[in-house]
Amino acid sequence: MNILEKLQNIDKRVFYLLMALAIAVPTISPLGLGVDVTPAVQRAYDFVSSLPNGGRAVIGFDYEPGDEIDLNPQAKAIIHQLGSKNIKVVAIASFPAGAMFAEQCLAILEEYGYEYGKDYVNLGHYAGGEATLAAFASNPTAVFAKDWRGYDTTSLPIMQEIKSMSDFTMAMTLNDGPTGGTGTHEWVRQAVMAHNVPLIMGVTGVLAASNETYVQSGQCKGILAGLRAAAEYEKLVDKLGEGTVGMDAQSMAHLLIVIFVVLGNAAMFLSKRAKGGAA
Amino acid sequence: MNISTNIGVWIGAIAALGIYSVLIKDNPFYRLVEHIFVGASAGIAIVTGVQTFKSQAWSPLTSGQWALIFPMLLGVLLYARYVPQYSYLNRLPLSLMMGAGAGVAMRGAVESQIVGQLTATMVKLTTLDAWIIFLGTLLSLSYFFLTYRLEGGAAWAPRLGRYFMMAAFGAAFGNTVMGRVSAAIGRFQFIFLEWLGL
Amino acid sequence: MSIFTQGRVFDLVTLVVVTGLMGLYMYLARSGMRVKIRPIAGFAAIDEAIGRAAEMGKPVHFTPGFGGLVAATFAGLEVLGYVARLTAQYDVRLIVTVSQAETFAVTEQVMRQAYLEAGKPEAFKPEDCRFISTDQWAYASGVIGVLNREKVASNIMIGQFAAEALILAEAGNTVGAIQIAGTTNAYQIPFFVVACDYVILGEEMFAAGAHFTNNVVHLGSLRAEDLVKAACIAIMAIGAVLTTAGADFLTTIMGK
Amino acid sequence: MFLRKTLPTLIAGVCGVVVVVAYFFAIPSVQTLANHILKWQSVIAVFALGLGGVNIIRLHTKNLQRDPKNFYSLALLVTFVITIVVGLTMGQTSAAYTFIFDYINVPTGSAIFSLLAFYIGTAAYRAFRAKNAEAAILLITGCIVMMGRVPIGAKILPFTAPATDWIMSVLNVGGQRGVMIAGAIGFIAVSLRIIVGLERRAYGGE
Repeated sequence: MNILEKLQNIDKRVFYLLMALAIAVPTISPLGLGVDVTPAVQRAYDFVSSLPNGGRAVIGFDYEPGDEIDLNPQAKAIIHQLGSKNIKVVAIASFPAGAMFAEQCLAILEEYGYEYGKDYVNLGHYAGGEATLAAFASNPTAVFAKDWRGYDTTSLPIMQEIKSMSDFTMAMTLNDGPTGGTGTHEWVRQAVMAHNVPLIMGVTGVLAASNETYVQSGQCKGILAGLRAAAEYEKLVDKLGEGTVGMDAQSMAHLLIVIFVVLGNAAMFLSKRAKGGAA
Repeated sequence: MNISTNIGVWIGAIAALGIYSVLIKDNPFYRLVEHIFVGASAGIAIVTGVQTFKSQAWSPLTSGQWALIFPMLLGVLLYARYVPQYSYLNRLPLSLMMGAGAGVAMRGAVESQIVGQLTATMVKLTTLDAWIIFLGTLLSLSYFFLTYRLEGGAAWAPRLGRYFMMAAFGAAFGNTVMGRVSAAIGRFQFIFLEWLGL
Repeated sequence: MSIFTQGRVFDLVTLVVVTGLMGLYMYLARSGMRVKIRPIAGFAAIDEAIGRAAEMGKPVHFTPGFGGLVAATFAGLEVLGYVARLTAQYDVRLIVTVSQAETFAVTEQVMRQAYLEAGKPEAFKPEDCRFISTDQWAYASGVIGVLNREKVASNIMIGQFAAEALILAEAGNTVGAIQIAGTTNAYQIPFFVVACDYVILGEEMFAAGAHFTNNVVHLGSLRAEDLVKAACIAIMAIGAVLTTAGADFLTTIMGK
Repeated sequence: MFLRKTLPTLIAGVCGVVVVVAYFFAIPSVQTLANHILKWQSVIAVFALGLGGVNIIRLHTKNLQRDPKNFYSLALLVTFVITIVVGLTMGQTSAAYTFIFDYINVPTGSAIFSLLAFYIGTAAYRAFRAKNAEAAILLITGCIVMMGRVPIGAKILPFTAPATDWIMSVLNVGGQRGVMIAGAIGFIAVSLRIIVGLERRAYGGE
């Protein structure tokens, strides 16, 4: 069997091995290849950069298990940026699991010397969607008497500074849609329209298009969509993480398949031509 | 390296390795994982079924919804197949399930799939894109003529229709790769990060 | 208050016209109208696939898919009836795997009946009609196992399939089985197209009865289906022209 | 004769018609009846699950009789029985049952699902060969979309990103719709044949 025939019939297991490597290598050590920062992500980053150091941010963890693959990496990348700017962080969640994701993501702030209760807090889950968010906006400690870890919120130093939504310098929602939790539209109404707090959004890939209108209207200062946006943001804050790993592995896997397809076709045409020439 | 001490993580990781081993070839490791998985999931199906039966049939029956005795009797008749001289009785419950299934299939087909798709195609044909969608729909539908043979000048219609379908299939294929790779990334992260703690 | 459910009136009219047409043509076909069906390569290949298994002395695997009692499953069961009669005749072992319980209840019965009709009721082994699991991935893993260990010569998959479609098809390809597949799920057809030898595309699979047995009533209903398709093409063309011209009454009527 | 042929046909026909009529007409009595039929169907389906259980036990005990050292069938039966016993006696919220669910069922299922990442590649390699026009179309749209979906693709072949958007929102639509409309017409035809009793074979009739 000559090389051209072999290339048309490569053993499946060779491909499986290469595919496993294409996914495993970036998982173990991110390559950080090939992500170009798109204008939408750059805008969100520039907006957060423009905030004064030492401000206060509220982040809504409005997503459920299954969507954390897109949204956890986005949250972590932004939290790195907030940490480097000494912005205090208050997390709230409209899904029970959201509070758990918040806990995982906020742990990053310890790297920046943050202290729980003083510089950041995870207030936990609230039921009731927009109505509760509105109540939170006018009196945060009335809605969350205790935080997720069980402390009295009135005794936490960070909550002394925050009497209403207007005390935040920015708001962010990490959102997987309006079903069950608080949607992006509700955040626009409660943060932007009611209290004039600038808002950025992180959403799953499929929700990008429908939320683009808020960016057009200026009600949203920047939008991150899907795993890809997380990878771009990680590049901007120079902390390669899960987003980069994910996109690296995706890029490698897609490229590998296309290379195999091209090889198979090239070999087929070359061997046809060789046979044609011989005959 | 900081290997996990959680027994659940270990089981999950070993199961994943067993499944992946089938990529090399069928082997005892895969076979064992497969059998345990099938046993557990079929068991879960039975447990769920019993719970459904209790909440949907038994409790309402005992609280006065006597009509539910009929589906239960019909359900028992399914087992008539094991008794040769009465096996024909199991056609009664089967015919109920088939009839109801056919009714549901029929009403769903008209609503979302025929009328909805037809109206979606009736758009202003003022752009090239609109024409491509319009012609693509008509031509690929023409492929499905089963008792009329399009001849002469019309014979190219089903063939072009197949081309449009192939384009759609290629697109759906390419578009699915990302989701499938994501699933593998999830498993690999589990193996390397959660289990082995790399 | 009307007795018609709002928003479904046009759907109802469509259904009445379509089923009426089907009824009429089934009647016409029974009274002697001749209808011929065009060849469907995937169905023709079924004979070849069973013949191959007979020559090799290896079993045939059939699955009606992951679905419950939905339309695509009905089509799969119709094909199974034919496949089972043929394997019974040629003394080829047929292994059937099923995922959903209600589908299993019917499948076993179809298989039993087919062996009876082929005059070999004793050849039907209940262990060869296998309920695997209602869990999608457990079903897939079980079918991989059957394809590998039973050394099947031919793999026929016709019915309702979801994401497991490609797992089954690649596993079948790996063991070197000749593969024939069909489904109506437009998102899964691509995976059958790339991984199988023959694919029965979408609606073609509902023609099994007419193809295999030349059942005249079934042929009549196929003729009616074709007329409905022609009507759909005409309606879309007229509708698009009207909409382009600025008249949208047709779309309004269809939304009623 | 009546029990063998007429009654099953009658049951299938009445159930099918009632379910369809209830959907299109706002007649409360028919809608109630249709709801009953669908509920009955789900109750019977639970009994069908029992048939499945019998089938599993029969197949694997036979395997064990033939070869008492068939470790696999034994493992399957043991997990099957343990799961059922735990689920029914200790309840679905018990620690033991959630252990089976969270640590056996879920991760193994995810692993099977992720096999697709491997299979999708070998299937593409084998089938995406430009042997004829159809295969070439499949190959070209497939590869463009694959490249257009990832950043590296847009870097190597910049046209693929906008081309992917166009393929997904324009080129792809016609073929999908054709399959769906034709499929739906087939759905109606096969359902009608069952309702009027032409496909008795489908439920084991003669």
